[in-house]
Amino acid sequence: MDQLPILIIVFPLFTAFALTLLGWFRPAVCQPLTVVGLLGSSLSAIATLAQVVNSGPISYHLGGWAPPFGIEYRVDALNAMVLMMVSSVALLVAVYARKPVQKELGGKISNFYTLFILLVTGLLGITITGDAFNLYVLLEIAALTSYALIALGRGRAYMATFNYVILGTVGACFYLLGVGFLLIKTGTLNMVDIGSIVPSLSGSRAILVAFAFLMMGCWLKMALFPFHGWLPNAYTNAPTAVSCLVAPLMTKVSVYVMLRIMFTMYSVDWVFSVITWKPLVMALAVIAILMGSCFALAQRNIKRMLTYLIVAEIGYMVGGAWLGNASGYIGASYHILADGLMTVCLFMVVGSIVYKRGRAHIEDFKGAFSTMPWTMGAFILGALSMIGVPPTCGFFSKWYLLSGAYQSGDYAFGVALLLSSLINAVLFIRIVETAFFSATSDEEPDPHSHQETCYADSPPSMLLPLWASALALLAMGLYSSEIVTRWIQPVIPGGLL
Amino acid sequence: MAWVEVHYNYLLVIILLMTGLWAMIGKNNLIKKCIGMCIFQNAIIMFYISMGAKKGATIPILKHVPGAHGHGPESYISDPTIYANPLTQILMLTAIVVGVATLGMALTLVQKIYREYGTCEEDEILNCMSEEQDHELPLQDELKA
Amino acid sequence: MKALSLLLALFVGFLLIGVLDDLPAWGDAKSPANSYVSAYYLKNSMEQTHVPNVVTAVLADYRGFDTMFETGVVFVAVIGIMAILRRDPKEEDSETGDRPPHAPPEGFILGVATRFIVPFMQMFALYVIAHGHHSPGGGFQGGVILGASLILMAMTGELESALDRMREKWFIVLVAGGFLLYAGVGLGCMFFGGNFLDYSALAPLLGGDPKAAAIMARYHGMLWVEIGVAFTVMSSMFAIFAYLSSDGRMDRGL
Amino acid sequence: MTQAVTSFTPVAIVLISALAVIPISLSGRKPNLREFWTFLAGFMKLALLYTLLDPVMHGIRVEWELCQVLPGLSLQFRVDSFGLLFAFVACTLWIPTSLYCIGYMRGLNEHAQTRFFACFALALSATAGVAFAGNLLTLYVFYEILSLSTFPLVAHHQDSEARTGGRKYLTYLLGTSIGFVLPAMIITYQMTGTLEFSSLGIFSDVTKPGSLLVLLLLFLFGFAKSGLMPFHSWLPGAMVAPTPVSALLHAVAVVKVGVFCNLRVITGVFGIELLSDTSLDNVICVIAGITVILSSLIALTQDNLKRRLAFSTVGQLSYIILGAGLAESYGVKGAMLHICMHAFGKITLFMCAGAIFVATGKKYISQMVGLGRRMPFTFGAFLIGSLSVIGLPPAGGFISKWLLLTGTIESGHWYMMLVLLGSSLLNAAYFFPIIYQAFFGTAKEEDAVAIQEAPLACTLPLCFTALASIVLFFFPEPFFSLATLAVGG
Repeated sequence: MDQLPILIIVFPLFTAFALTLLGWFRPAVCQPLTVVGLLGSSLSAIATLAQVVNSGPISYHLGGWAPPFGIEYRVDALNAMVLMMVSSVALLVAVYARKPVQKELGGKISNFYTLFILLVTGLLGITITGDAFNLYVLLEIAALTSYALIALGRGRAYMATFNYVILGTVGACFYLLGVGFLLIKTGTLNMVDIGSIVPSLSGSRAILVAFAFLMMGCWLKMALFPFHGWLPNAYTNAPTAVSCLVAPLMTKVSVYVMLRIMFTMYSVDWVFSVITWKPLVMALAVIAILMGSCFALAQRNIKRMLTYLIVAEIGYMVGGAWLGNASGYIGASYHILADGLMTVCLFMVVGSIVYKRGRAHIEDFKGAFSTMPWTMGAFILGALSMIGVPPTCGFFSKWYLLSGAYQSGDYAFGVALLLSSLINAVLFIRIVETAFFSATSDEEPDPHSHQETCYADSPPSMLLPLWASALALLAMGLYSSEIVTRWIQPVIPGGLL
Repeated sequence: MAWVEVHYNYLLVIILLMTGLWAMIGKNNLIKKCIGMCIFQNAIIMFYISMGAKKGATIPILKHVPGAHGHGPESYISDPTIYANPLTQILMLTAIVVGVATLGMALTLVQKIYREYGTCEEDEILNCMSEEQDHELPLQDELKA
Repeated sequence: MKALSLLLALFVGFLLIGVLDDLPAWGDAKSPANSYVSAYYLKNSMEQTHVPNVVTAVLADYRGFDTMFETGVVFVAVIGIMAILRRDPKEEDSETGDRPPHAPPEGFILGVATRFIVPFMQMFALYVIAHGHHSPGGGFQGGVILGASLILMAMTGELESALDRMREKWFIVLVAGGFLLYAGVGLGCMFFGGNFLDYSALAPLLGGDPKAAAIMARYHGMLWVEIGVAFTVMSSMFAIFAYLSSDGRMDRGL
Repeated sequence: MTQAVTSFTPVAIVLISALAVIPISLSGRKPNLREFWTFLAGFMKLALLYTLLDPVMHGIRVEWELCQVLPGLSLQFRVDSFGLLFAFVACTLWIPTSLYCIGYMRGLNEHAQTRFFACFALALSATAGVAFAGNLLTLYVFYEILSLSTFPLVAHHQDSEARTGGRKYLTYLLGTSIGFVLPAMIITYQMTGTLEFSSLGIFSDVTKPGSLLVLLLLFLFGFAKSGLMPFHSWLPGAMVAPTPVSALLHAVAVVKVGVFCNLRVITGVFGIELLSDTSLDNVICVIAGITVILSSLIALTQDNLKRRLAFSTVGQLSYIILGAGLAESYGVKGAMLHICMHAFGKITLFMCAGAIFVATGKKYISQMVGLGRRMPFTFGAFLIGSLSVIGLPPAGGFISKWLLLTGTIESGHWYMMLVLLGSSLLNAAYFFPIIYQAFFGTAKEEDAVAIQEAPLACTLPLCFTALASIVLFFFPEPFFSLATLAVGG
C-alpha cells in the first residue's frame, strides 16, 4: 500500500484536531485519543520500515507533483528507523504521561495533549520530508510546540523558555539562510536534487557559506558544545511528562537532520575533502563529551544531571558522523536509536521518583530499591546501557564509535568516549549506592532489623512503558547486528570507506 | 562603485542581519530582544525577495495576450522573464507567518516573566532567580504548588 | 555578553560580505534561482491549474503541503499561547492592584466610525479571499483583514464587545476547523485514490470530460483550501490579541 | 582437529542457576523451601556437568551459538577441557558453600537473605557463562554480569563500611573492565577480525611487538578480578562482605574468573609460542612475581584474619598467572591445576574464619589464642587448608606447586623458582603462627570454658572441603586429565 509514508503524519495530525475539539468538552478523553493516534502512527512507521528494508527507498509525491516541482517524501532505511524510534518513544511517553500530567497540569490537559501530538507530528515530519524548505516549516512547528510545552512548567520555566526561544529562532533562521544560499546557487529545494547539483559547483564560496549556516543551525538546535546553554535550564524546569518527551527526541532528530544535510544535500567527498572542518568538529565533539560528563558529575538534581548527559551524548553522535568512515557512520546512526531509548528510560525513572517523592535530588533516591523496586530495576538497565555494559545497546554503539575512532586515527575522540563511560559509571554507582543503602530515614539503619519495606512503587500505567523501554534496550542490544546489516548497511553513503 | 550598484540589496540584508543578531543576543531588555528577533527575520525575508526580483518584471499574475479574452492557456503570456519569481515569494509568506507565531510566543513569555519577576531587564531577572536559589527551601523546587 | 554578541554578529557579517561577489547580480533574470524551478511554474501553471495568479497556484497546489503546515504553525501558536496564558477569571490574582481600573471607552466618534468601517472591511476581506486566483490575495491576506476587523472592534470598543461577537469557544473551534478543512481536503483526495493533497483526484466530483475536470478540480480545490486558511488565520490573529491583551483572563482588555 | 558438536547442555548449565533466581525470590517467606531450590539447582548443575565430562575427554568440543551480535561475532558457547575444569571447581564448591551459608546466615540472623541467595545463584550462572564462553565478547558479557550481580553481596550489610567496600569494588572492576578491556578488545578485533579463542593464538606474526605489549598489559590489568598488584586493593576491601561471600566468591568464583580470563587471553588470544618468541612472557612473570612477593609480605602484617587470607589469595592468584607466563606446557598445566587446588584450600580457610566468627565473634588473630582445643574440627580443617595453600605433601596444593616448579626449570626462568620457593616460605610464615597459637597457646579464662564448636551446618562443609583437598592429593583424577588435555590439546 503506497500511502504508508503520509499515514505516519495523518494519524497524529487528525488526532490533534479531534483533541482540540473534543478536549474542550471532555478533557478525560484526551489521553486515550493521543495513545490511539500515536499507535496508528507507529504501526504505519513500522510497516514503512519493513517496506523500505524489503524493496528499497520509497518516494511519495505530495499533491501528485514530481519532485523538483512538488514536495516529495523520500523514505530510506535511515529515516524509516528514526521514524520508528520517534513514534514508538512518543507512544511510550503518551501512555506514561497520564498520571504525572493529572498531578502537575491539572487544568490544561487538553492543551497539553494537543501540543504533545503536534510536537510528535513536527518531529515525524522533519524526519520524513525530502524537501529542504518543508523541513524548515516543520522545524518551526516542533520548536513552537516545545516552547509552549516547556513553558507549562512553573516559575523558572519562563525565563528558561525565553532563552530557548531566542536561541531556537536564531538556529531556525540560520537554517533558513542556508537554504536561501542553496536556492540562489542551485534553484531547487529538493534535497536529492540539491545533492546532484552541488558537486558541479563545489568551487563556489556561496555553497560553503550555505553549509556553514546549515551546520550552525543544526548545532544550535541539537545543543552541541558552544551552543548548549539553553538545554539544561529548559529541560530541567519543564514538567516531568514534557521532559520525558522532549529530551529523547528533539536533539536526536536534529542529529538526523545534520546527517541528512551532510550526506544527502552535500556529498561525502565535499564534507571531508573539499572543506577541512573535520579537526574542528572533532574537537567540538570531544569538548562536548568531556564538558557534559564533568558538569553532570557536579549536579545534585538528577534531572539536571541527565540533561548534561544528553549534551555529552550529542558529542558522541556528532563525533561519530564526522569520523568519516563507515563504522563511525554506523555508530552515529545506531546511537540515535540507542540514545533515544536510554534517555526516555532514565527520564521516566526520574519522573516516577518526582511523582512519588516530589523532587528528584540525589537524596530523594534514598532507599528507593526497597520502596520502588520495579522503577529502580528499569533504572539499572538504563544506567547499564548509558555506561556501555554489553548486553544493552549502549555497548554496541560505543563499540562501533570506538572502532571508527581507531580506524580513522582520532584517538582523542576514543579516549573521550572511554573517559565519559567511566564518569557515567561513577555517576550511576553514586545513585545506586544512595538508593541501595540507607533506608528512607537518615540515621544509620540497624542492619539486622527486618524493616518492613513498604511497597510504594509508581502506578502500572507508568511502570509498563518504563519496562517496555528497558526491555527494548536489551532487545536492541541483542539484535544489533541485525539492525546494522539489514537497516544501516545499505544506507551508508558511497564515499565512506 | 559598480560593485555596490550590483550588490546593494545583499549589503542591506547583511546590515539588517548583523543588527538583528546583535540586538537579540546583546540587548538586556527582553522586549528589545523580541524587536531584534523581528529585524533578524525580516532581513532574511528581504534576502529571499531580493533574490527573486527581476529588472523590469511585474507581479507574477499572468497577463492576457493583448486583444485575446479567452480563458484557455494560449491566451496568456507565459514568458518567465517578464514576471517576478513566485517561488521565493511563497517561501517568504511562510517565513512571515512563522515570524508572527514566534513573536506571539515570545511576547507571551515576556508577559509571564514580567508577571513573575516584575521586570523586563534580563540582569535583574537573573539576580532575582539567584536570590530565589539561595533561600530555596529544601523541598520547594520545580513542584511548588 | 554584549561584546561576545557584537563579535558574533561581526563574524557573521564578514562571513557574508566575503561571499558577495559569488552571488548573482541584483535583478538578473538568468540567475539559477529564477530559471530552474520557478520558470517551470510560470510556464506551466496556467495550463496545469488554470489559475492566472501563479503565486496562489504554487502556494495552494504545487507546494500545498508547505502551506498546510504553515497554517499548522499558526494553529500551534494559538494553542501554545492559550496553554501558557489562559487562566479562569475567578482565580484571585495577587497583582490585580496594578491593572488599570476598568476605563469606559473614551470617544463616541471612534465607536461610530468603527461600526461604520468594519462591515466594509469584512466585505473587502471576503473579496480578497474569493478573488485570490485572479488578483493578488488569498487565504492569508483575507484572513488577516478579517482578524484586523475584529481586533479593531476590540481596541476601539471594549474586548468584551468583541468577545460577544466571537466567543472564545468559537475562535478555538474555527482555528481547528480551518486547519481541519485544509487537511480534510487533502485526505479527501486520498479517498479518491490520489496522493495526499492531489486535487486532480477530486475530478469525479465535477463530472464531465475527465481531463478538463481534473484541471478544474485543482482550481476549486485551491479555493477550498484558501477558505480553510482564512478561517484559521482570522481566528488566530484575534485569539493572540485577546489572550495577550487580557493576560489570559478573557474579560477586560488593557 | 577436534570435531565440534552443537548441544544445548552448556546453555542449560548457565541458565539453571539463573532461572533458580525466580523460585528463590518467590519463596522468600519460607526459608527452607528457598534453600531447597538452591540445592536443587546445584545438584542439577553438577549432574549436567558430568554428562559433558565424557565427550570433552574424548576431545569433542561442545558448541552452541545464541545469536549474532556483531558482524562476524556472536554470543557463543564452546566447552573445552580448560573451561570444563573451571566450571567443575565452581559448581562442586557451590553446594558445600550453600550449606555453609544457611548455617552462617541463620547463626547471625542476617537480614534480606532472599536477595542474598538470589544474587548468589546469579553469580554462579555468570561464572559458568565465563567458563563456557567461546569468544572474548561472550566472556566480557558474563564478566560484567558477574561484577554487577556480586555487588549486592559485597555490600550486604548496608552500613557505611559496606558502602565504601562496595564503592571500591564496583569502581575498580567496572572502571578497569571498561577502561582497559573494551579498547583492547576493539583493537584486537580491528587487527585480527575475530575474537575466537584458538590454541595457536589469533595474532598473525606481522603485528608489531610494541602493540602486542600494550594489548597484553591492557588485558592483564583490565581483568582486575585477577588481583594483579596495582589493581588488587578491591579484594581486601571486599572483606566487608559476610564470610560465605568471601568464601565462595573471593576464593573461588570472582577471583578465579579474573585469572581464568587472563589465562584464556594468554593461551587463547596471544598463544604460548607467540609469547615466548616475542619474549613477552618475561613481562608477565615479572608482574606476577612482584605481586606474589609483595602480597605475601603484606599478609604477614595483617592482624585481621580475613584480610590476611585476602592478601594470601592475591599472592596465590599471581602464582597462576606466573605459571601461565612461563609459556611452557608444564607451567600452564600447573597453573590450571593450581586454580582447582587453591580453590579447595582457600575455601576451607575462609569457612574456618567464618566458623570462628559465628562461634566466638572474634575477627583478629591476636584474640584467637588457645581456641584449638575448644574447636578441634575447625582448626584441624584450618591446618589442612593451610597445608594445601602452602603446598606441602598431604594436601592437593603440592601437585600444582610441583608442576609450577618443574615449569620454571623447563622454560629456563630459573629465577622464578626462587620467587616461588621464597613465597611458599612466606606462606608458611603467616599460617603456622595461627595454628601454633591456637593449639599450644594458653587460652584466657573466660574463653577457655565458654567457647564450643560452631553450629553443625558450618563445621560440616569445611570438614568436607578439607577432606576433599586431601583426597585430591591422592586422586586428582578429573582435574589432572582435563589439565593435561587442555595443555596437550
